[in-house]
This record gives sequence, structure tokens and C-alpha cells, in this order.
Amino acid sequence: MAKKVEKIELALPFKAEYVSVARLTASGIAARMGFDIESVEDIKVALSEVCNKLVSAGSKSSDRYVIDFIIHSSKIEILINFEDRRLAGLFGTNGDELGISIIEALMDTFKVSTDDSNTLSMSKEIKGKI
Amino acid sequence: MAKKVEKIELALPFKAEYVSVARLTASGIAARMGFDIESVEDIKVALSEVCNKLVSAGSKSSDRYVIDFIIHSSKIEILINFEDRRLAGLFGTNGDELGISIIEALMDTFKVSTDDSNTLSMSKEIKGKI
Amino acid sequence: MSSELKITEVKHRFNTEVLLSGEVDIYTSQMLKEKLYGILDDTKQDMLINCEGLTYIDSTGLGIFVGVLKKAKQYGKGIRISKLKENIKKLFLITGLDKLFVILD
Amino acid sequence: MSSELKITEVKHRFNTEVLLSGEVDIYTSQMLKEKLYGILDDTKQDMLINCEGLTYIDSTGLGIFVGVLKKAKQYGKGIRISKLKENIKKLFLITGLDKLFVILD
Ligand SMILES: Nc1ncnc2c1ncn2[C@@H]1O[C@H](COP(=O)(O)OP(=O)(O)O)[C@@H](O)[C@H]1O
Ligand SMILES: Nc1ncnc2c1ncn2[C@@H]1O[C@H](COP(=O)(O)OP(=O)(O)O)[C@@H](O)[C@H]1O
Repeated sequence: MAKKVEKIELALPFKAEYVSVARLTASGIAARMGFDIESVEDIKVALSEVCNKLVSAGSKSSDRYVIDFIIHSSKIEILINFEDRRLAGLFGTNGDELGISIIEALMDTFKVSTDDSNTLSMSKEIKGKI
Repeated sequence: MAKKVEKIELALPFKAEYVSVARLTASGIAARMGFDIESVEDIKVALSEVCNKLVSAGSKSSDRYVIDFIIHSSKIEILINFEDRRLAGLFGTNGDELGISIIEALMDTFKVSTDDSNTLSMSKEIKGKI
Repeated sequence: MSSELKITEVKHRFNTEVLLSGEVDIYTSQMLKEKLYGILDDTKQDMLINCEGLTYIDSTGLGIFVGVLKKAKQYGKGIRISKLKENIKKLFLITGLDKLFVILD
Repeated sequence: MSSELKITEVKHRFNTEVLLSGEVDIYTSQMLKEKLYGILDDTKQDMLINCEGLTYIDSTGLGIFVGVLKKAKQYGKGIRISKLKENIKKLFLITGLDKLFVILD
């Protein structure tokens, strides 16, 4: 499929009712990239967990959060940039938290930078093992 | 559902392989808004036809086109702003053209402004008749 | 597009069966919580949650199952979960919740 | 997620049946065109396009059907289309293509 890196952006209101839209968009992208059904499902679930935290916390500085889907030839990368620095703090990884433990189990990588970049990033390889 | 007007944005590369992503995102939004299955399908088909024309023409001035989904309480509005003025010209409505006639039949309104705004806009009411 | 959640309650003699179909996510989970808690408070019976039609669940939904289990235990009752699809069973394994619940095929 | 297109060819004595399943859109339609044109050139027979598994088609796909019809006529042959789902039959009606093709149930 895609030979060079490409980007799809989705901007959603901080509202619980639109998390399903993030899921459908993610599954459309992952299926098109050639992920198998189980991996498509993994990506959907992981992204939903991220969205859940964002919409639960909300934001005062912006109406919407932006999800960047970066399409590599054999890897999907999902990036979220927090304009609102407070949001990065939602993703502290204490092992007892259901949402975070699900994301970490389903994706190959999961990182939240609270330094200058203030970005959440997670990725999964096509046919990579979980 | 949504009481005030809300907006979801999707930015896609000018590539045929991602038109299916526009379709899935649109169907997720329309289903969430409460459109019945047939209307969800109509919106998907109409948006695909728009995307088809854009990706066939391509653009030299931008990598991606942006689809705005405007969510009213009982109506969906889909807007595309053409940075590249040439793109608006793709939607001349000569009645013999399959894509355009499909869009016009399935949506309640369909307009392309080639003046200063340079915008494509189409809308459909929930439970509105086609 | 079966993104909505449908909850059906079937009263048996000694327990209540709840059939879930559709998706449990952050949007639909509030309804799930109210319904399951309400049923427990009404019936004070064992509950069988039949997930045959459940296509998706997130941590919000799993958290509600845990809450329901705690509530059931207060009444001295149990929760059994049946007919989980593979993708959902996987989430129970990942989170360790498979050890908390009685999970039937 | 059956967004890909599957094309199956079944040769009968006097015609060729082509079963479509999945989605025909601008991305998959080039493959459809090559396949249908190729079959016509090879067989020079009547063609039955069985759309039972076809869940989606756009104007690109409809345009290919029209092209295939034109090509078949050059060989003195016909195209019949069967088992259209309601959402797709609707597109044939909207575009007037229902008058161009022999459409079977
Ligand atoms: N592996 C586990 N075993 C038992 N209980 C758990 C497990 N993981 C989470 N829980 C419990 O499930 C409930 C919801 O979990 P979680 O979504 O992590 O809650 P929160 O986000 O409110 O901390 C909490 O009561 C938590 O203690
Ligand atoms: N209602 C119709 N009846 C018969 N032929 C049609 C009809 N609409 C379109 N066509 C033909 O179908 C083919 C593809 O249509 P269309 O997608 O409109 O083509 P294009 O975009 O290349 O003009 C063209 O050959 C066109 O003439």
C-alpha cells in the first residue's frame, strides 16, 4: 500500500458520543493498511481508551482534540498533541488502571511525553505480535 | 443528541485508497446522530462521490483535503473548503454525470460556491425525505 | 452499524439473565450501569450476563462489571458472564478480570 | 470490515457468471474493470454479474458496468445483473441505469 508516510487527521469534540467515530475511522484506516481483523480491533480498543480519558477530563482551552494517524508502510502510529498540558497528566501509568493496561497490552508502543512536546504516541506494526 | 452545533473534521490525503475512510467516518457520525440505515448509506455514497472527484483531480497546493461534518440537532451538513480553486470547478452540474446526479438525488441540498468562499456544501435532514 | 447498546432482562426462578447486544463504550455505559445496578437492587438474585450479542466493550464497561460484582457480593449473590466473543474475552485476560468473574462458554 | 472486493468467475456452457462481493469504489474499481473486460475478451460470451455479496458501489463502478455493456454489445452479447441489494438497486434507479441493463432478482 502506501509507499511514503501519510497522515490522516481527525478532530473530535470532547464528547463521549463521538468516541465511536474515532473507533470507526481507526478501523477504516487500519483495515485499509492491511492489518488483520484482530489487530484492527486492538487498535480500535486502544484508541477508544485514549479518547475516553480525554473526553472525561474535557478541556477548557479547546473545543476539539486532534488525532493524527500516521501511516507507515508496515506500521500505524497514532499521535495526539495536547494543547492543554493538563491532559498529558491523565496518562500516568500506574499499573492498576484498566484503560492504560489495555492500551499497553494491545499496542506495540505507548508513550506520553510531558516535556516540551506534550504528545501522546502509540504504534503498532502490521503482523507485529502483541 | 447534540443540542448545539458541533463540528468534526477529517483531513485525508488525495488518494483513492482513503475514500473508504471518509465513508466509515461519515457513517459513524450519521449513525450516532440518529439517521436510519438507509439515510446513513445515502450520506456515505454522496460523500464518496465528492471524494472521488477530489482524489481524481488531485491538488498541487495541498497534501490533504479537509471534510467538515457539521452536526445540527436534526441535520448533517458536510462542507469542503477548496484551497485549490480549480477543485470547485469539478462539480459543474451537467445532468449527464453519474456522480453529481447521485449526490443530488441522495442529499437534501448540494451547492458549490465558486465565488469568494470556494466551498462545497451538502446537507441532509434526519428523517427528511429524499 | 449496531453501535447502540441493547439490554434485555429475562427473569428466571433463581436468577436473572441479562442479554447484552451492541457496544458498551463510554457513551452507552451509563445506561448499562443504571440498568444492571437497578436489576440487582430489585431482584437481589444471582445474575447471568449473556454477552452473545456484545461486539465491543471498553474499560468503562469492564469497570461497571466489577462494580456490579461488588454490589452482588453485598447481597451475598454472584455474577456469571457467558458467551464472550474472542475479542472481548481477550480484554478479560489482559486485565486479569477473568480471575474475578465466573466465565462460562 | 469487508471493504475489499472479491471477484469470482464461474464458466457456464453458454455464459460466464461473475460473482462480486465486498465494495466497489474508486480504489477497487480498476481491478473490477480489468477483470470484467478481460473475461469478455477471453470468453466473448454473455455475462451474468451476480451481486449477491456486493455491499457498496459508486459511480466509478457503475461506469464500469456501462463500459462492459458497450464492449459486450460489440461482441453481440448481453449483460445481465442479478441479486442487487436494495441500496444498490436504488443507485441504478437514480441514475436511470436500470433501463440500460437487464436486471434480475
Ligand atoms: N485486575 C483487577 N482485578 C480486580 N479489580 C480490578 C482490576 N483492575 C481494576 N479493578 C477495579 O475495577 C474498578 C474500575 O477500574 P478502573 O477503570 O481502573 O477504575 P478507575 O479508573 O476509577 O481507577 C476499580 O474498582 C478497580 O479497583
Ligand atoms: N443514464 C445513463 N444512461 C446511459 N449511459 C450513461 C448514463 N449515465 C452515464 N452514462 C454513461 O456511463 C459512462 C460513465 O458515466 P460517467 O461516470 O458519468 O462518465 P464520466 O465521468 O467519464 O463522464 C459514460 O460512458 C456515460 O455516457
